[in-house]
Amino acid sequence: MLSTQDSSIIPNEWYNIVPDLPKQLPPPVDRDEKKSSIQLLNQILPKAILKQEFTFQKYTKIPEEVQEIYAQIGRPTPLFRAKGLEKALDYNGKILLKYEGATITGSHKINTAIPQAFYTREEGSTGVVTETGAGQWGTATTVAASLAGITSKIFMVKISFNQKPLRKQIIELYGGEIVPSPSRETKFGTEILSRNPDHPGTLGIAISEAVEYALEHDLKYMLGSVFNSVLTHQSVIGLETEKQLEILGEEPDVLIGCVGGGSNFGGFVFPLMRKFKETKIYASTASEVPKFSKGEYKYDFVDTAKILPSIKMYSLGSDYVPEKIYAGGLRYHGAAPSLSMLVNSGRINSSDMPEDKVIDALKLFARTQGIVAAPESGHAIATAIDYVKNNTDQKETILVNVSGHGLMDMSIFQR
Amino acid sequence: MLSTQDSSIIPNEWYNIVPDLPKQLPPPVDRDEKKSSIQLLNQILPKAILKQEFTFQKYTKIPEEVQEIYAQIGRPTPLFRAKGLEKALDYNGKILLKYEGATITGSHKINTAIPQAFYTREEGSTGVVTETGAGQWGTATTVAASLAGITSKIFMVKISFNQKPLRKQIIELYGGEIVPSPSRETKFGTEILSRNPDHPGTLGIAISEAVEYALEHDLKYMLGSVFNSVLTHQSVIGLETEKQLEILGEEPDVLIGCVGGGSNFGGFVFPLMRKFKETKIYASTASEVPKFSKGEYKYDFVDTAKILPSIKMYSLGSDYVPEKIYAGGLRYHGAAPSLSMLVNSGRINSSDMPEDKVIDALKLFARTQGIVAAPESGHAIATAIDYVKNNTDQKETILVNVSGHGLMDMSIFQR
Amino acid sequence: MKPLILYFTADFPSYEILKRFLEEVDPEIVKYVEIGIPEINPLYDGPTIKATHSMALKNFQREHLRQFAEILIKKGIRVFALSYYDRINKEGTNFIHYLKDSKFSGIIIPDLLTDYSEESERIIPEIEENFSFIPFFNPATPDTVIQEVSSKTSSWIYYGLQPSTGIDIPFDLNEVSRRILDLVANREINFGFGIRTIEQIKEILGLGSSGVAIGSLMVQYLKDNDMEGFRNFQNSVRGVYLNAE
Amino acid sequence: MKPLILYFTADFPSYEILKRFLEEVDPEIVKYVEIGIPEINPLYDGPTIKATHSMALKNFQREHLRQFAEILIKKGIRVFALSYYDRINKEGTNFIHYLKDSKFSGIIIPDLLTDYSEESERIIPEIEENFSFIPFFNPATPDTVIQEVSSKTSSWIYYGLQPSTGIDIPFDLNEVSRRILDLVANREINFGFGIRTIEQIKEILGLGSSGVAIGSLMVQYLKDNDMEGFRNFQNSVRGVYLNAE
Ligand SMILES: Cc1ncc(COP(=O)(O)O)c(C=O)c1O
Ligand SMILES: Cc1ncc(COP(=O)(O)O)c(C=O)c1O
Repeated sequence: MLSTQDSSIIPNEWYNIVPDLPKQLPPPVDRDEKKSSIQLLNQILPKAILKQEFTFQKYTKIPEEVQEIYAQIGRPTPLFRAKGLEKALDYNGKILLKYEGATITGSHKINTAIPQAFYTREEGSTGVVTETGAGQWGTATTVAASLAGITSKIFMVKISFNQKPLRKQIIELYGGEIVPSPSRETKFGTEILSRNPDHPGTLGIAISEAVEYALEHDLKYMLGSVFNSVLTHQSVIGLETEKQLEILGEEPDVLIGCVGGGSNFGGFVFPLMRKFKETKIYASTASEVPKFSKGEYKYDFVDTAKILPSIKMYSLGSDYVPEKIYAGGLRYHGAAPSLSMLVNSGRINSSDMPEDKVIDALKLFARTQGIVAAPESGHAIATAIDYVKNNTDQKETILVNVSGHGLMDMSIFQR
Repeated sequence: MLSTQDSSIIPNEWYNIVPDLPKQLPPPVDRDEKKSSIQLLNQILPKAILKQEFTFQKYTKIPEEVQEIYAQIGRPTPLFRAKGLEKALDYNGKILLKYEGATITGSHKINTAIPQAFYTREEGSTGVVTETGAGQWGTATTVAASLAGITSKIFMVKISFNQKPLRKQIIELYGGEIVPSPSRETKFGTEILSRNPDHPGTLGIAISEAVEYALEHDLKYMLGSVFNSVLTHQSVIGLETEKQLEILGEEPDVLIGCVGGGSNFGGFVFPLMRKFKETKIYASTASEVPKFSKGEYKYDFVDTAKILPSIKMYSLGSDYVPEKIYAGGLRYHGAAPSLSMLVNSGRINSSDMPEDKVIDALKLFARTQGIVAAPESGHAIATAIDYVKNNTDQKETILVNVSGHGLMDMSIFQR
Repeated sequence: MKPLILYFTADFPSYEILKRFLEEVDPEIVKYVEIGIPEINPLYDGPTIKATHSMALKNFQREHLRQFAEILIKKGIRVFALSYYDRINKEGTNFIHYLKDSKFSGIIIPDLLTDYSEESERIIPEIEENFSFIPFFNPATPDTVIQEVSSKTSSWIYYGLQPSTGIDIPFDLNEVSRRILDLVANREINFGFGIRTIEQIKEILGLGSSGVAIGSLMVQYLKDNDMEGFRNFQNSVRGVYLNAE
Repeated sequence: MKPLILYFTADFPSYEILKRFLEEVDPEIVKYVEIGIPEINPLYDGPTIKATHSMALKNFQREHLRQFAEILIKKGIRVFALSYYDRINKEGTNFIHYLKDSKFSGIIIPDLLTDYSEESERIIPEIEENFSFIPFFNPATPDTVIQEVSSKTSSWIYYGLQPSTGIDIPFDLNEVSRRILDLVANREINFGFGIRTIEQIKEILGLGSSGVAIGSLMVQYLKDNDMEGFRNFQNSVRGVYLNAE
């Protein structure tokens, strides 16, 4: 035993919803006839991840070392009752929180970074590469790589890199290498810089650089969200929650989470849908990125750079650029295919939350629960508060996933 | 039950070492014949705290609401085996970590803030006041006050206030009021500003302002460290650890913690000394503030402002100003009386750690354990690493208290 | 003997060459042949097969299908059409009738369950009325869909080992096959999509209850008009099949 | 009747006034009197008593001690000295002998266990040889120290309810007394330090096994030379004591 947290709560298998979906999941496809992006994945992803991505097992054994590292980084994360919030809302039902901010990197991202880094090392690669926007994913990648004993290289969108010096510090402290993108370390970046030396960078450019760098240096590329294998790894959230609900003797009537690419949401909700078939489910998105209410359910590119495959999902178009950036993790134009299908089928409801409501929710949450939640998670909290206000006489049990803490993002409260 | 963390590990009584000390603890005394600082405490502290401070019960029941809030803010904190660090050091023994950084405010400070705020409210006061240097204590105070449903006002040393805008943000987010000190909200501050409008502030001035403000507005003043009641509240750390060791089936040979005022150290070590009578114990301090190795064991003022009582302790003099500030929490000139007595008697060893070793230790720790520890806690880690290097062939079990995370203090790595 | 199934895209690389290849198909080991109807965007085919579609489109004439079928049926080999939903939808029941008249035994529609699952509820029974609908499942097909569609059909089942073919995605044959075999017992299930070596054929046969469908693996012979190579290939497969008995 | 103990600082407010107060002490209810030796820095006394020391220092003459004792002993009241360690240390055994000769029954040294614990190991047995050492414990005294020092002495024990006197620190009498009563059974233990009302005396007596020592509470009468007040005060205490029987 590594820890006295009740590690028996950490699952030993991940859950993949695909075989349990009501309809068949449309697979990732190539849309460029000249080069296959799926073939590309084949070159830059560990075989184990590819396998998980394309051949869907309902349950996949979590390697023992990964289970141990899960324990080391703070799993199981707590499930607790939000008495302070209940009281502030004068709610007679219950609000339960699953808190992914309790992991050492402060969000759920580490749940998938760990197995990806682990498989990379197991298959003999010496390091991983990825891109990062706000920095959460880059941090999780670096920590996972360091814990697996391999190197990590992070291409961070230059404008973010300059705005968030903390991220550079923490990634370097964790032993990672971080480069503002566009950079001169890839042909792609070099070319962009030769045209515009002051280019601020975009996530698309950073992805292109990361992929090129992985190919050139025989490293593996890490997937941060959207992909099914990522949602599968994130299922630890919901699987733990299921056991914890059993311990608490609770059954949720409502499930709420926030959606960027859909990984924390899917990881949380999908395992719970197996048992709690009648729950109401709400996917909370930013009003500025209304992918479900204004997006289209169609095949679209995963990334702005159109390097990765196309998948069938709700999308605002891979060129969509939301105005505001206060919740960086929710800016993504689409959402994971499985989640998109369930929203499309009506099983999962969506809820667009505007910035002011989210800020208010985060403040109330901080004062009543003592937790500074991540702006992304603030959406889930705001949706929960809205739900309570619209259903005051119900005595339901509302279960909310709080995907991360917001200690590194407090500048959003300055306005 | 509030949470599925095993809350049976949270103790229901605090432990006070005073009745178990080898010698009688010299009490706080007045040194000014004209005004009694003890009488002052009487006016600004909740009665329950005064009682704990002056009449020492070995065990004090933790009020049930405080136990509940402990669960809500992340107690029990994890105790886990540092396999990554062991491997990196090639150590055949075991390194166990108690991790106070897992509380929602990121350090042990919240453990005492909660009961102090609770007693304040129970005794009918509407709010608390305190000073803060680096900001950790101010944050803990505000969160505790908000959770207790009372107000909080924090006087923050002006130069720190200006350097650390995050602290202002987080304290306000948590519902506290924060003022740079010297301020115009007290007579004392106003007077200083009238002489020097650009005065950068000192902890002493901030204490004076906080005390004056408490007196003037009939609020309670919160004690951050050094005082025995604070060490008593912090005993939750060691009491939890004791139960966790039992669960793990481990017995420590060595105990290590860092010392600012001594509260995390005492809270961690003292309860464990009851059962593990033969352990070696190391109190880690900053080489820049060598209170045990260069200080004197004598009656000295608790605070630079000489407002609070004098206590018998190791002290570098209440006017001592250390050069560097990279570990703000360890700059205090003295150490809690009980701890000082045990260092003086030779039961507890001291270990001065220089900045470069601490930075190296923090880096190694981040890379092997995935945790960015607080600079203060870095001293304990550095002492542990030193111990391992000097005792490689021993197969001992080394138990280290990691008092906080360092996510808000990463600027120290910039140099 | 267990079923071996060969897949050819109609009129690839040309009407004549394909005809000659079909004449060469060995009825002693090949039980069924699938003929793919060329499409502009054969979404779920991998790059190898995709390339055959774009070449075949130029040559394709519907009438050829009947002729291809004739060649095979004469030898006692059953023939199945593989068509994307779009064409079925456009040509309507007409097309199914044409296939039936041409002695095709059934049809596979690879995108039906994925992209047209509502339509499938109507179409499958329609087809099944007087023809065979061959369910195309893959690891992404949900349990409930596998059970429901299986129960509405009676012919064999095509199980794709991965959602797209022709790409070197790693998978664990054992894992991938276990689910389908557990879900649909006592039914002929043939595995295809992503079989890349003769070795793998052996492995799949070893799993017990199923035959194998091969497509991409033969494209090079067709492209090169390498009849000799094709013959050798059939012989190697025969070897594996005999050993598997 | 349970012991009542009164504390006076020698020569406060003056030699004469104190003498008159001592003559007024009622032997029917007062069992012991403590006489404090004035000090420059009586560290563990609260501000009220501290103030008496600084006034008394000006008047103090060692010879007065003998005279104070005489007055009391005549009435059958035993007298104890209270002195800080510093004086004992400076004057050595001489001082103890002087006290003994003056018919003092014993001595209390409030800072001995706290600040001179090493020295206490030597001094306590020395004093106990031919005099009484009255242990002064308070809630901060460790269990082991209470047990050890108790076993080395035989007279009554002075238990301070808090580490300093004269300051309005809240405490839970029950809690505070329980420990000492449990640790030292069957011994006369008198409580003092911080008794601020007649009500509290009642409470303390209600705890069972102990008398009460009073100091700060009388300072005002001495200061004001208010003999009438002092008499009334003694009578109220007597009332409480009689009720407690
Ligand atoms: C804290 C937090 N929550 C949520 C998200 C959204 O991502 P996903 O929908 O994949 O969980 C992010 C992404 O950066 C995040 O950092
Ligand atoms: C993280 C952390 N550790 C340790 C300390 C030192 O204080 P103490 O010795 O009272 O535990 C501080 C004080 O600010 C702190 O913030």
